[in-house]
Amino acid sequence: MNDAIRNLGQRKISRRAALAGLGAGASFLAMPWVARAADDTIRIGFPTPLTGPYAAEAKDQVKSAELAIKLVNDKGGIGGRKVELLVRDGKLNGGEAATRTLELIEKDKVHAVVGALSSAVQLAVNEVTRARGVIYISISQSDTINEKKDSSKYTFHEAMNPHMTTAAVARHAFKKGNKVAHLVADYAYGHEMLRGFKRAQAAIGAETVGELLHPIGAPDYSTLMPRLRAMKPDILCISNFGRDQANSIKQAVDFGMKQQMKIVVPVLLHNQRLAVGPEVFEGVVGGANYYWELESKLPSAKTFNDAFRAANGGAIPTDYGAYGFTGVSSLLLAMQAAGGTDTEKVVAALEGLKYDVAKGAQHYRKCDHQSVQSVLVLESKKKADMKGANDFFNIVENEAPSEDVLRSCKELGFPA
Amino acid sequence: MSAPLLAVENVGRRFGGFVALDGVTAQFEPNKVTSIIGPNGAGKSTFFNVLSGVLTPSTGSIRFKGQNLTGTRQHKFVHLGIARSYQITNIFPELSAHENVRVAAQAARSRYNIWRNRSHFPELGERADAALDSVGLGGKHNETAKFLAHGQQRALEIAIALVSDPEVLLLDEPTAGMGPEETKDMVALLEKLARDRTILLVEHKMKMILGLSDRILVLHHGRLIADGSPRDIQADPDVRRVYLGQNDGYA
Amino acid sequence: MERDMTVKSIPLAATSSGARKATDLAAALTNWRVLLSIAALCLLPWVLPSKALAVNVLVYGVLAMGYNLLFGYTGLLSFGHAAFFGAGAYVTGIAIGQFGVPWYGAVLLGVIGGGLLALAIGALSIRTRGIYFSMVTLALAQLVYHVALQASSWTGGENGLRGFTVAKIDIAGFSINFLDPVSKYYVLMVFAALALWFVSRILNSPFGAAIEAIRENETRARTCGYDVERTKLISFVLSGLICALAGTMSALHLAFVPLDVLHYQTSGMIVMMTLLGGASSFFGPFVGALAFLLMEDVFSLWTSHWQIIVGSIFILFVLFLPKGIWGTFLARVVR
Amino acid sequence: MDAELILIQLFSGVALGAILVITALGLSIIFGMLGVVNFAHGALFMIGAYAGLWVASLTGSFWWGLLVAPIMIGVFGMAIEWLLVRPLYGRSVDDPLLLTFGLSYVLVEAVRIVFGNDGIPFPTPSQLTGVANLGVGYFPIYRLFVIVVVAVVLLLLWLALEKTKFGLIVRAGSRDPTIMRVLGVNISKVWLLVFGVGVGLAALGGVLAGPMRTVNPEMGSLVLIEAFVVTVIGGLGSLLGSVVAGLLVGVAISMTALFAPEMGTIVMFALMALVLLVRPRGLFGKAA
Repeated sequence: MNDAIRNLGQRKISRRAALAGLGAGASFLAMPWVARAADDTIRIGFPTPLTGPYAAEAKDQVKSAELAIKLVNDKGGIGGRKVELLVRDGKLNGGEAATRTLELIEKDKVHAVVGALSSAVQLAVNEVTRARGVIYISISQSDTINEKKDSSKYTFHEAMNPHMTTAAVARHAFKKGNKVAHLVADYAYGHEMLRGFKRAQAAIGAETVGELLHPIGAPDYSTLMPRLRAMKPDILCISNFGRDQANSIKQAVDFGMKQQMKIVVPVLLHNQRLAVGPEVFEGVVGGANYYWELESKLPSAKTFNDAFRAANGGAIPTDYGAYGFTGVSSLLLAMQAAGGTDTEKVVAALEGLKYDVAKGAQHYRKCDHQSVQSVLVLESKKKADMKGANDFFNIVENEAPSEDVLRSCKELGFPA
Repeated sequence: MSAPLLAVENVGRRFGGFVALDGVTAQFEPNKVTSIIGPNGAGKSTFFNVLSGVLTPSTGSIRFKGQNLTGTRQHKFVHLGIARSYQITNIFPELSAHENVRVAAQAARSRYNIWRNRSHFPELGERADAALDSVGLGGKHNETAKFLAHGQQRALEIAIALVSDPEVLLLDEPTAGMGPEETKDMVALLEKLARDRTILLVEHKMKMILGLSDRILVLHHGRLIADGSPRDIQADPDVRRVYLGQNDGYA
Repeated sequence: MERDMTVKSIPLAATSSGARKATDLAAALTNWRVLLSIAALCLLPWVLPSKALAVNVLVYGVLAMGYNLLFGYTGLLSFGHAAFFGAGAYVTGIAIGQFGVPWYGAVLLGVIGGGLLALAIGALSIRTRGIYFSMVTLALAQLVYHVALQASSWTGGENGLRGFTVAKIDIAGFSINFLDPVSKYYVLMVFAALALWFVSRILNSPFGAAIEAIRENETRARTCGYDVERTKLISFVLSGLICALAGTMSALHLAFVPLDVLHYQTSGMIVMMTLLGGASSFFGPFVGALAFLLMEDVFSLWTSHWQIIVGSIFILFVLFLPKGIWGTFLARVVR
Repeated sequence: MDAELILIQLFSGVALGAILVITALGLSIIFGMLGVVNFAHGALFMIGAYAGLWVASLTGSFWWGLLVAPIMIGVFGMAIEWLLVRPLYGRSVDDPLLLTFGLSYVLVEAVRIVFGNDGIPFPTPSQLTGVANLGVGYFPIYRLFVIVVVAVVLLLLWLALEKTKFGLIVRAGSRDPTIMRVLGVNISKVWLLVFGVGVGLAALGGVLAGPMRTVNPEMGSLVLIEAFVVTVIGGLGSLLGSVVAGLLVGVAISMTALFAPEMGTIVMFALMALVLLVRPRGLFGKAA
């Protein structure tokens, strides 16, 4: 099974390899029918969207999650028990991911679930795990999962949330008196980012000159550009994700906006920068959970990068890839502290855990189980300044972890 | 002359700039066979389509038993008592012969009923059987329609039209594509039907028309150019000119 | 008059060799189709790799069966049936989560909601013919998708609808643990059985004969006195009701309604399942749902490019096996 | 809201409309002639963009990509017609639709296998970068170029249909294919060519869209829906309809952007529903 998943991890599968896979298919065909033998292996379910537009991110997540498992197994596992990662394709669809999670719990009897990339899939997985009292560590960026309504004793959020990201980016990019225009994807995640930016603006004293919502998944932003330009902002904040980010930044640049204003995004995505190229992204500022260059300052990042390079032929871990590592590592550390897989004990251990596995000190806040962590602010490099194929960004800020940048427990609906 | 069962008054139909039917006026009495003839493109099919509700006339009106049918939706015609067959075989190919006719019979009632079984209405099945028998398909009830011979399919189509027990039967070239044997059977069937029904017939086989018809209408370029008994029509100079000029040849 | 000359001679005798007579086995399969189907579905959770997959086969089987009523039996290729599936799921979820309606009430509301949506979309699209109908249903269903995306205070928008987990079901003094996969399967199985019975009921009825007639020959059906538009609309709504039931089952099963249920790719998946199993066969849709979900499960375990395999298989079916798995089985083996 | 903004907005709408027209045209031509709804239209649009990028990177020139890729993919389209669609003529009209639906899955996944899941940068050709001042506002030069290309393609298409023997055959054939057979025209060759042209137009749309949008395997999925909406509004099979409807939808979206830009996608479907209510066969559709 793990071999199969490692195959998935390779970027490209040649047709010949796929055909060879077909030949070996008989054994795989039989796989799902084989009842899992009752052994003492610790099983961690890992739903992630291997199919669809975020497959590259998902594969990075799988690689670094497997690395976390390997490092623990190399040291003898947890209390002598081997750990196994069960990767399932959630296909970027909440229904699929929920089904796969049900299978992981009901059939594979996993001890915990880590994963998800999109906000919707994370919430779908959470709906399944919390009803069944299974630990779930989400690695999808979202504010929603922090709120009382969607929280549970068993739900932890290892990824950053838009609130903390936008706060860090705004503190770096906004000055008092700046005029800010917002282009926002019209869905929960977009609105969460907008809310974060506007709060930070209020504290800094930057003024909003206008906000335009766009339909999610829109391929064309040309009809919005004249209005954005007419607002005459100093800063254009583009709060959307993935392909939308790539398309909207590209078209803003085409319309000559970058000459007039600075472009700021909540999260600067490694794979979108790759897809659109350095010319378009040049000078764009945004947040990130992880950037490999951190290794020059941080020993834990160096250790993580080196291990990742060793396991993946010299490749570097990306932003979303790192979530796979930090998310799974935090769970494994807690299991180690709890001396096994007893859910209540592991939950208690997670709540008390302090860890630094890749990006500095982290811990889970008590009320909403949000991982308090550092936030990087990056600026995309000019092509001429790039020192290597992966040298995309300058780290312009590394905001230290602090509960103060989070929404208060009271605001989220938890008793103070 | 008895009261007309069906009357068309100044009926016309145009398609864009093309006038397919131009001010036709005629009355049809009960239990008579009337044939409509004319060269290809004379407007016979359009006339039939207007009479059976497939097309709404652009001008004029249709009255059936005193009721104005102009603008009435097509599916209602059969419930009122006007049924038709088509020139190109028009049946339900995957259904059995029996089901072809039964489903037609059922249209008169229980069209939207989902709470009963089809078999709950045995009289529909009996009527279908009777209609099949009357067109000479007695032994073919369970045959799938598409596997029937051509002549049998034509007969089946008439059974489908017949099962609604219509007062007026519009038959569009019932012998189209038939060999002489099949045609003979069909003529016999039509003679039987003509006893108690009003039949309008479009045909090309002139001998058959002359033998069957009580009356003949001749259409040319969408106009009614002659209307009379077979004898009158054969003598009509206009009709002769239309046909002889084209050398279509009477059978 | 030239016509008589151009026609080739046609053999008088019927080609009775081609005629197909129902064998006893085929007749038995038809007469007992509801009970046989239920029996087959009862065994499902014990032969499939997981219970969750078995529940999905139930859900998508009912969905494809509802769709088949329109596609297979009425002959209308709708590409917008995700709308009714989604409507059933959303209404059920909203009724439970936001209004505290008990589960049985929510199921009823979900089915009614899907039916009303089918009435609206059907009334608009039935007016169009042929290929046009497919495209119009597709576009109207996409409209529903975007409306659901915008109405996020009701639907949860892109995040999906959640917060309506049904943990136990109380019937006549019994309390069933709905989180237990086996109990859940057999509770949902009751809905599937109802749907099976209902569809069989429709197919046996005079109305079932009417829609078959329309599929076979719309012009002839109209000439026979059928109000074709109205019959199609009723069929569209009945089909929508069953698809909405599948939606409510899905909502109860996953305790989550993803926005994707409304996307046109869900509609496409329904079409694929129906065609794979065999359109216009009674049990075909379940076979199709099973085949599709198994393929997806198995292929996606060993390549993330499973869609190229599923797509190719679908193309081969369209080209060479248009009757689908079950339809071909019935035609070749049983006959 | 000043007049200047409304004017530039109107212009943006027309420009967007031009893109919608080019994406819908291929779909409309194939349907008008063959009665086939090509569900793989969006996938072929996407493949066109990749092919354009590939040719451009081989030759180092965008212009070769713009010229060669549509022809290349057009020939590929002919292969699809010959191998997959042709066996389905004479069967249900639904079958080619279902087949091309399956094909769209295969094509998208094939591109993912060959080029990866990530997008690929498609730089704007250097001659066409920058913005032009239109007096009422600024507009990218490349987008102005796209409008010109669309206009030229429409003109060529019109000339080909109205002034050539082939065009005559196509127009007559779309009305009544049996007449063509009676006249001894080899209709299957005509269909092959028309399918190729339709697919080539989809690919051309993809190449043109490449420098405006990111090139990725999913870029065709929304395009397919947009093309459907435009052809349904315009009337299936009517080229004039596609042009008018494309511009109409473009302007509707840009006008919506003045007060509720988030409704940009919904307005497209709402417009379609409205047209269907008033005229079920579309603005320029032929009567059934």
